Amino acid sequence: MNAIIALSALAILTMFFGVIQKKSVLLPLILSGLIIVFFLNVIEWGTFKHYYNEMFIADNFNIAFTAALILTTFLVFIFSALYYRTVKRPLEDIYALMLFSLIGGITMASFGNITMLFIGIETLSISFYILAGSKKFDVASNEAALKYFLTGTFATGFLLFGMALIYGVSGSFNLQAINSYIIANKESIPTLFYAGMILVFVGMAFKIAAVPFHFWAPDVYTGSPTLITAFMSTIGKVASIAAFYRLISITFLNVHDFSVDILMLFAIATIIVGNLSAMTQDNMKRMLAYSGISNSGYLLFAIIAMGPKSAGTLLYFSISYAIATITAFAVIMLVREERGTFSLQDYKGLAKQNPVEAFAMAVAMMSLAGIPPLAGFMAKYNIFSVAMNGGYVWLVIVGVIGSMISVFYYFKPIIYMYFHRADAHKKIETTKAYKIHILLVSILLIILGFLPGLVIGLL
Amino acid sequence: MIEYIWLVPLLPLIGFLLIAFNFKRFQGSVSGIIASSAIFVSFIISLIVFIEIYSSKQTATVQLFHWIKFNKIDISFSFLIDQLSTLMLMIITGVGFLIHVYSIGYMKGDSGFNRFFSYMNLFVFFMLLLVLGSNYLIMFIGWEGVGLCSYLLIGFWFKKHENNNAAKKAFIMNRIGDLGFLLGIFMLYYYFGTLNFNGIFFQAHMFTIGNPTITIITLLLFVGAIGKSAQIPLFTWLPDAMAGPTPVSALIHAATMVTAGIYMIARSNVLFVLSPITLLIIAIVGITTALLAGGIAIFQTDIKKVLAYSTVSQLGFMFLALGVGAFTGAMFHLTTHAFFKALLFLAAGSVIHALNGEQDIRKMGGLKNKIPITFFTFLIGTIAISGIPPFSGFFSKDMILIGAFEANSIFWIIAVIVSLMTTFYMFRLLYIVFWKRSNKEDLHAHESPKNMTIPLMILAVLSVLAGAFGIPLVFGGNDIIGNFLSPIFTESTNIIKINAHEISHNTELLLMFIPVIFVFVVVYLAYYVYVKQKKLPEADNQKRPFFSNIFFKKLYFDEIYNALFVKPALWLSDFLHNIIELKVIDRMVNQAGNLVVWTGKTIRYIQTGNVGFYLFAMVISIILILIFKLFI
Amino acid sequence: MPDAVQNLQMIPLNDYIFFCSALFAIGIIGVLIKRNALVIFMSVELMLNSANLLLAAFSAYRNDPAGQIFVFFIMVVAAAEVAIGLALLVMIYRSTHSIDINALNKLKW
Amino acid sequence: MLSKYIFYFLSSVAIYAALMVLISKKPIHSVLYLTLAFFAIAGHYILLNAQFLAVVHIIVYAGAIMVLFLFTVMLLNLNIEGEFPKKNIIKFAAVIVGGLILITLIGTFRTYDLEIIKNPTLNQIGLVKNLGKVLFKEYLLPFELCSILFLAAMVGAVMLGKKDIQ
Repeated sequence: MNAIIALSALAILTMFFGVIQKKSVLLPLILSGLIIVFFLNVIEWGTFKHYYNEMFIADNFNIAFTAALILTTFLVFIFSALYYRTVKRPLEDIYALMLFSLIGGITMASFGNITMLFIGIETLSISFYILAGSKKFDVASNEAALKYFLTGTFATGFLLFGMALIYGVSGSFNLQAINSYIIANKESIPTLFYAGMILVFVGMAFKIAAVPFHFWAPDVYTGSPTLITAFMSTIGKVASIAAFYRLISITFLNVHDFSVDILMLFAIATIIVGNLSAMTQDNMKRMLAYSGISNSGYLLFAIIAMGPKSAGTLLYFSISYAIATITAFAVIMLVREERGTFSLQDYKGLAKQNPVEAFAMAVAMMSLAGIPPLAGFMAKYNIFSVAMNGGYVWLVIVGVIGSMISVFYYFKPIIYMYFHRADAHKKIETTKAYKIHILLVSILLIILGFLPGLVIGLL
Repeated sequence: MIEYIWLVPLLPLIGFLLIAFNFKRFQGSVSGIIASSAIFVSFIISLIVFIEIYSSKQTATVQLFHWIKFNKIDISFSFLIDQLSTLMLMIITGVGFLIHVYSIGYMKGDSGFNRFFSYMNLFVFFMLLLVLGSNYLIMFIGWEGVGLCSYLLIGFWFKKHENNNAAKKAFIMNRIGDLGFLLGIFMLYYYFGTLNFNGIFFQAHMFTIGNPTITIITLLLFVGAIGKSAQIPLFTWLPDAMAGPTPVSALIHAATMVTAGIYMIARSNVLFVLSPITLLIIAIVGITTALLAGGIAIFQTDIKKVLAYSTVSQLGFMFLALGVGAFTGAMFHLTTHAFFKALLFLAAGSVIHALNGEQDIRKMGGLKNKIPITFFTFLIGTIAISGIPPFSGFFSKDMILIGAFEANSIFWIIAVIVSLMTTFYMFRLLYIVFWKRSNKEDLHAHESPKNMTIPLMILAVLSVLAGAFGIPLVFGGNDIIGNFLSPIFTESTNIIKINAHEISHNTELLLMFIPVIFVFVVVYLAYYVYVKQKKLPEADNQKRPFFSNIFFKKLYFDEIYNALFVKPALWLSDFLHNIIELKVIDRMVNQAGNLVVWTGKTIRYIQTGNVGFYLFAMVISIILILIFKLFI
Repeated sequence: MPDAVQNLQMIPLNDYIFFCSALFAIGIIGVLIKRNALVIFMSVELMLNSANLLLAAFSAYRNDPAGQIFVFFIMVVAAAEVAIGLALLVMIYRSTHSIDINALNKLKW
Repeated sequence: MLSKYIFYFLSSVAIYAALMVLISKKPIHSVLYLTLAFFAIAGHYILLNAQFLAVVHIIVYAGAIMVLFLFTVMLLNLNIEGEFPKKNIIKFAAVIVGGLILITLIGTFRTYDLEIIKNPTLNQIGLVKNLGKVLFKEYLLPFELCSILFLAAMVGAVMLGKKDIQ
């Protein structure tokens, strides 16, 4: 709770920073602010409080996911220095919006009441709509923003209608109260309630970009400014999956038999469509967008299985996915800036000219592909074993096939970087700080691969 | 010393990192020396550990750190040191070291010198991880790692397109096997709740013989072994893998990596003996592979291809041994094979080196006196692989033949035939390459440098002497290797032996000498055909007799795979480049049926870019879900 | 309005649900049928309003204020969404001079 | 009885207006019909004795949102642009799909036993006083978070609206 208050203060401070017009001060301010917020958040570990009539539940799940979200945002902010290095103005508006959406994300990880879920989703989404369109002179960015907005509000409509139906039947917005309603009337729950559940699931599936509600994601991720894409595809996904998990684990656990079919449909379709579509992409950004979609499918495994280790595995998978994605996007930003496009062709011979960047990219790709002993492998392995323990063998088989397909496209950039001759490309000049940052992040990814027990054991 | 075992894999890893990070800085043979000395130190440590284990007959598990731990699952990063793994350690580090030294000479002047040694060290690291791991997960990591290194090394000269294709082929075929292995591991975890060797083998006693679960698990594991050890139907990648530098062929595709499958099954012997069906399948696959690959080898004209098919054939032999329960025989043959096949490959490399890269045996001949050391060592290797006593190959093959006879005499007959085939193609190769032919002008050849010939000589000595470890009781030997490995295999052998008939010493002697007589006949036959008659293999485009053509074309395996698997798979991967390589896709479209094309296209173009369509798709999905969940 | 309160009993809740569903469906049809982004926004507003009315009806019949509070929040969010949506629309219009959603076709496949 | 008639009257008006939003060719007509629909819905709120909501609804929707829409239409001069017609088949499909949604929803409601909740007698909850108590006691946190949401929207609208220096 303290974290969210401090973060709001930080965001408002950032927002008013445009007055001072000092670019060099703003980013360090935000970064140190985020560190403080991180600690304020972690301090509450193990206290299990809830605030304001169970609106906000500060359990370990919330704190862990909040920490993951703050960490991810921190990484994105580190690389924002590179992305916006040519911009003169302090960019207080974009930064403030990113912080506002982080607040939305944290709310989604901690809600105890459907009202809070709705407000959280909307805070996150509205900030994202704007951020997607923040490159105003770029037609692609504009298109991405409007597409996101149109599909997003439409999905909100369904979500709200579903919430209304759930409220109508159960008579409350409180997650626990709905749960006790379900327990009390297990045999006589009207169909109306199930319809509401389906509509809410649809809304959540839209937010995590699960097939068949993924259509917005490739276009929006491709069109948005690269830094924002990195931000949206990590924060948005992690926060939404946390919210989804919370919703199901607290409220709908007793009707899980009903939800499982739908969730399995989402997961299987997501893995198949996401991976197959990514295979044929030449545009790195778009490829990663599909990669993000397919990863949603794996994340859903934890929710489907709902075993004792689901939450921890979900956390570990989210962190490893987020770090790998941000690393990849950090390199993509650089290459795009120097070589003009997102095409794979631009990565030819990168290993020769920019070994550090190529190394980071290779680590990120291999982690996403699930090559041992990187974090991505441990994450996939654990999430498969959670599903296996739940008895969902077919799901695991689909997952394994999907991740084998994924090796093809994740290795494409590696092959281009390491085994192709650079045609006319010159070495990309970067700052030392950037090199250190990206190396640190990729090493973090490697270290994380050896600590899955630690992270999973948290929850 | 056992507690320092972690140094053994760590040193090659350090070597790899050292070279990889000083890629541009190292000049000359610095990286080669670093890599070789890393392996050498590993070898010394392994040797000490080996002696400790040998004398104390103890096994140990060295735990490094907890790796994955949550309530039920506890997978630690630990090494299992027992007879089996130390034997493998000796082979990997020993042969690996010699090959590293050899490579310093062989790769001299190559632009990728540093890259080569970094890959080699990485490979040794993963291989050591594979044999040392105390659970299936670490084994799988090593398994994947050696696959990756093999891929990198086959495609080492990646500027040549065919090399890339060979690398891709190896990668894909291995992935197919890996899928089986991985599913096997999942099932093991599911049924046993652990992945530790000790834990699983302990629990395995609770299963009865012929339990379907165990059968499925072992079959899945065997699929993994098929991929890695190049057995039917996944063997075609190995001959193509000869596109890499020759030391790589020696190290990976003869001595170490391909034996991973054998090792894995030998390691899991407790599981495999519980499933007679699997064992029978293994034996049949092994013997069939041995027979077919032997047949193909007779008609090959590329020196390395002959050796490659020979490797496939010998691996088939080892699988036969595993299938009939002669685990010791398999491991013994693995050891001797590692020596003489590495020797043969390195000698072949020396020939190729001497002739500046020529690999076609029809263009060779009369090298006997020009490169005497190479010739002599090659001769020893040939004799050893042919199974002529008292060279090592004789003893190891004999052990397998006896085992086969005990199980089923048909296996024995086919195995003898395969063994004779081996003799024939090896001597054919020897005669064609080294004996002089009058109708040809002299070739210019030069002996290789010392750092290449010395490893050859050491390996030659080993090829001669290694048999001493397995002199059977009939000869008054004491079966050192059998005793050494007995703690691992005794239980399983007992289960197998229940329904095998014991054979008397006289029969055993008879079984040994019948093949030997035939071997000498075949040696003479080869001499008659290729030296007296100076027969040469036909040129590629010449018409051959039907039978020999089939074998020359490798039984059309490649063509069949092309039609069945490779084409669709290639289509899939080329589809990735559809914009870049329009030509390819055009060709594929015609071949791979319209239905598949339609599916692929739909998946991608479903993202039409039209918001209206997206919204429609969403609503229709919602309606479908509502209807299916609530009304049906 | 005490009369209204008492007369509420005469209107079955079912009628409210039907009416809201109809309104919701009309909103969906509007979103699907139109190419003009502005009219699509309006249709989305219709959908949100049907959800609002449904909540209010449930709230009244249950005698529980939470539903009406939720409606209040939805209105707040809807206002913010419309403001953003229209700002985006104006931005797009500046660069492409069209608010036809079929013109958004640069990003695909 | 009267309220029943009022209910059906308001419902018909709302549905008619909603349909006209779709049918109208000119955006400005759509906006005006939408306003009509909103007023009808406000009537429903009053009928439900949710006076506070009715007032807020009028203020927010008719007063703010509709003005924004009108403003945009005027600003961009969209009215002259006219309509971009979709193909008839798509229109047809859209109507079918919408109809299906309606049928599916009604199908699910049909089985709902409404007798469980029928206690709208003592209905004072819709008054400002009661709602205010609930809002500022139980729902204080979402209320405060709404301000964050508004700040985000405000910053965004300013950012999107202003001319960039770049």
